[in-house]
Amino acid sequence: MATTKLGFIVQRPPYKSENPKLALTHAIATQSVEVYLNEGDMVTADIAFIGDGVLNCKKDQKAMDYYGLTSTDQHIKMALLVDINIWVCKEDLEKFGLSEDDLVLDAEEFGADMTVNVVPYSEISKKMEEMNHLLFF
Amino acid sequence: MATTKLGFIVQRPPYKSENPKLALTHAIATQSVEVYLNEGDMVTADIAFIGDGVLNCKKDQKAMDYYGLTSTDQHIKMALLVDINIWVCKEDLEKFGLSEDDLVLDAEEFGADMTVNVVPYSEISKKMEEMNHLLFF
Amino acid sequence: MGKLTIGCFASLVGSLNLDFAVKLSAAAIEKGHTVDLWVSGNGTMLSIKDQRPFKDYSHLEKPLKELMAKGLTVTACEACAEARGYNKDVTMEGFKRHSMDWYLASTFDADRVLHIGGE
Amino acid sequence: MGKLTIGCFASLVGSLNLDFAVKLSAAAIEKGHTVDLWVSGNGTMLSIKDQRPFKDYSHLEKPLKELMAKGLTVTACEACAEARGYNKDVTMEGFKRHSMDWYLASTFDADRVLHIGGE
Amino acid sequence: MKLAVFVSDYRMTVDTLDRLSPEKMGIILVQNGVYHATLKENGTPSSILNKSAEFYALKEDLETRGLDTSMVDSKVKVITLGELVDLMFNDYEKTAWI
Amino acid sequence: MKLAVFVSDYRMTVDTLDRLSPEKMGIILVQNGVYHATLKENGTPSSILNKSAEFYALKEDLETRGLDTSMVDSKVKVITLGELVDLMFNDYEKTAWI
Repeated sequence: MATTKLGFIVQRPPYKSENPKLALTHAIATQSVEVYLNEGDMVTADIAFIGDGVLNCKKDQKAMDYYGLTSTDQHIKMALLVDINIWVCKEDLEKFGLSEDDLVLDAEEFGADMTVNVVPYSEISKKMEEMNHLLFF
Repeated sequence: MATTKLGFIVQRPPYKSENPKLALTHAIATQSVEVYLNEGDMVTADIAFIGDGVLNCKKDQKAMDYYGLTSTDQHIKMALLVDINIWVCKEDLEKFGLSEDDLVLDAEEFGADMTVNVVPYSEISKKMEEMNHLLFF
Repeated sequence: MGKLTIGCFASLVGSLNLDFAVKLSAAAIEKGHTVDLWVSGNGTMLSIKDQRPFKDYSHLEKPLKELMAKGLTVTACEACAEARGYNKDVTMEGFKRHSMDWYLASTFDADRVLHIGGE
Repeated sequence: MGKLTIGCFASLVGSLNLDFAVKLSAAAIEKGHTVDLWVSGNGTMLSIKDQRPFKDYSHLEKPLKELMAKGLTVTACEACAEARGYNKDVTMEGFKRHSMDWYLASTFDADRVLHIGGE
Repeated sequence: MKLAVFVSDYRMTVDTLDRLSPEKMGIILVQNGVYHATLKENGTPSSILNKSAEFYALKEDLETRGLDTSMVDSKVKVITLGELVDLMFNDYEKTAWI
Repeated sequence: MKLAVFVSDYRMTVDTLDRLSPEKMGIILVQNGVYHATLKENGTPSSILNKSAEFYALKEDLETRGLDTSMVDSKVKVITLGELVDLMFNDYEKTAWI
């Protein structure tokens, strides 16, 4: 009975590289990881958005309307729905003049309990220490 | 009887994106462009290396030894062999502390008459004005 | 009305460069212009048939076919495709494959050339 | 001896990220370690068979097959591959295809994980 | 030379834009380039907007990223793809995608 | 945390490296990251070399780019892929490819 904790750090903006999307899709895949593991063993993935990565969390993205693509804010809602921990760096948001009001914060409409957490970088840094492995996107 | 002049500007270093390689391979393809054109019509491609793009011109690259890939300096020699004009920005070389001695300058061993020309940016800028179309790599 | 030649080197999924190239082609055709679209490097990924349409990934097969029906000429660099294992068998119907000289020749009488060479 | 899990998202040609991943796998196997290699996104391009070996493009089919014979496990993200039209038919023999959970599961007992997620 | 420069990134790895000095320049912000039209870092707008040029940003690329046209700097004109085609053919002669 | 940070670009679009502060850090210069070990701009070495870290550069990536080991900054140790594997397993616990 063991848990391997993965920390996903998203440092790039959306729609330029596939990185932020792949961070979300891979994190969501923790839902089905048990099929490969022994009873009681687990792999978890928490996601932190830092630097330009915080731009992924902007609400009201219209990628579906214009490009036929699930927008990244909708993807974040799906991650909340499967209970992924999501942190957004407070200092980076403030640097861009953005506030919590500008972000996707919850997925209440889908019945998700989890919310996006805006936290100081020091807290993200502490989480990174606690993880078994780090994956930078 | 007309000539369309293309200016290729390589602004990125080698081996990170395919851009510099594709600039060279596309320029070399001017050799066979006549098959699509009327008698006497022509398309030419001149190449300028600016910014980090000048790093493509470093001599003694060993990409073949380590990656099984034609190295970019060898590729530049092939371009000289088919009489492509090649300019390298003098100010950018100097910024990096590089001199002509550090560069691939000719392809004498293959019998090429053309040489790589190190010129001030102002000259590259003037050439850009003369071109019908610009393609940035 | 003029002729626009677009070259694009980016992969199908990721940067949206190919999406942009296809949408700009559509807008130009809509305005009555002629458009040649050249894909080279990772851009040759656009030429593969039977891309499975997922909502998480760009899928351009459908809009591309519609544009080809409206007169868009689209050509992939043959060597770039073959180097990636994209053989003739997996190429979309109507998608041409030529050497790089095709792109250069297309610029000969183009009024405008947009070369999307970014990363 | 330990286990190394490598994930790589880059395309076959361009950044040399996949070349690096394959070469690092070789060096680790040489040292007696176990290596799992996961390719996702454009990295799934590595899984296509019959890549034509040109000297102007990375071609990793041969070194990869040698490493697979020495015990390398290499797996492509199935959805990422399908979205690009890389179907089972064009997949190299011995190259596995799974959902993304395979990668996560591989990290469970990995001593080291190197996730090559750059552009 | 009348040059239409396409900027598709927010963080650029090339400094080409700083060197270009055509007689007339239009800077077309597309894809992640549209962040230059809207984001301020520590209160300062993107330095790109200090260039001597006409500025355009693609409406659909702004909205794709959740950026409202009300956030766009007053120097920048928001355009559609159709308007972009007209600009390319009528107002500029050459293009540069950097 | 003992962290091995892989730097594979010369121009970086992320500032993550400036924020990382593990107890022990190794910076592994691979691919175009090796330019940090050799290039000076206007006489100044790369600012990456001012970080508090151990520095390594991959020999084959230097030579691929025509960079002689004699050009490498004295702070940087030139290593092979085999030595890199040993470093990853013996000297560091986690990795970051930024």
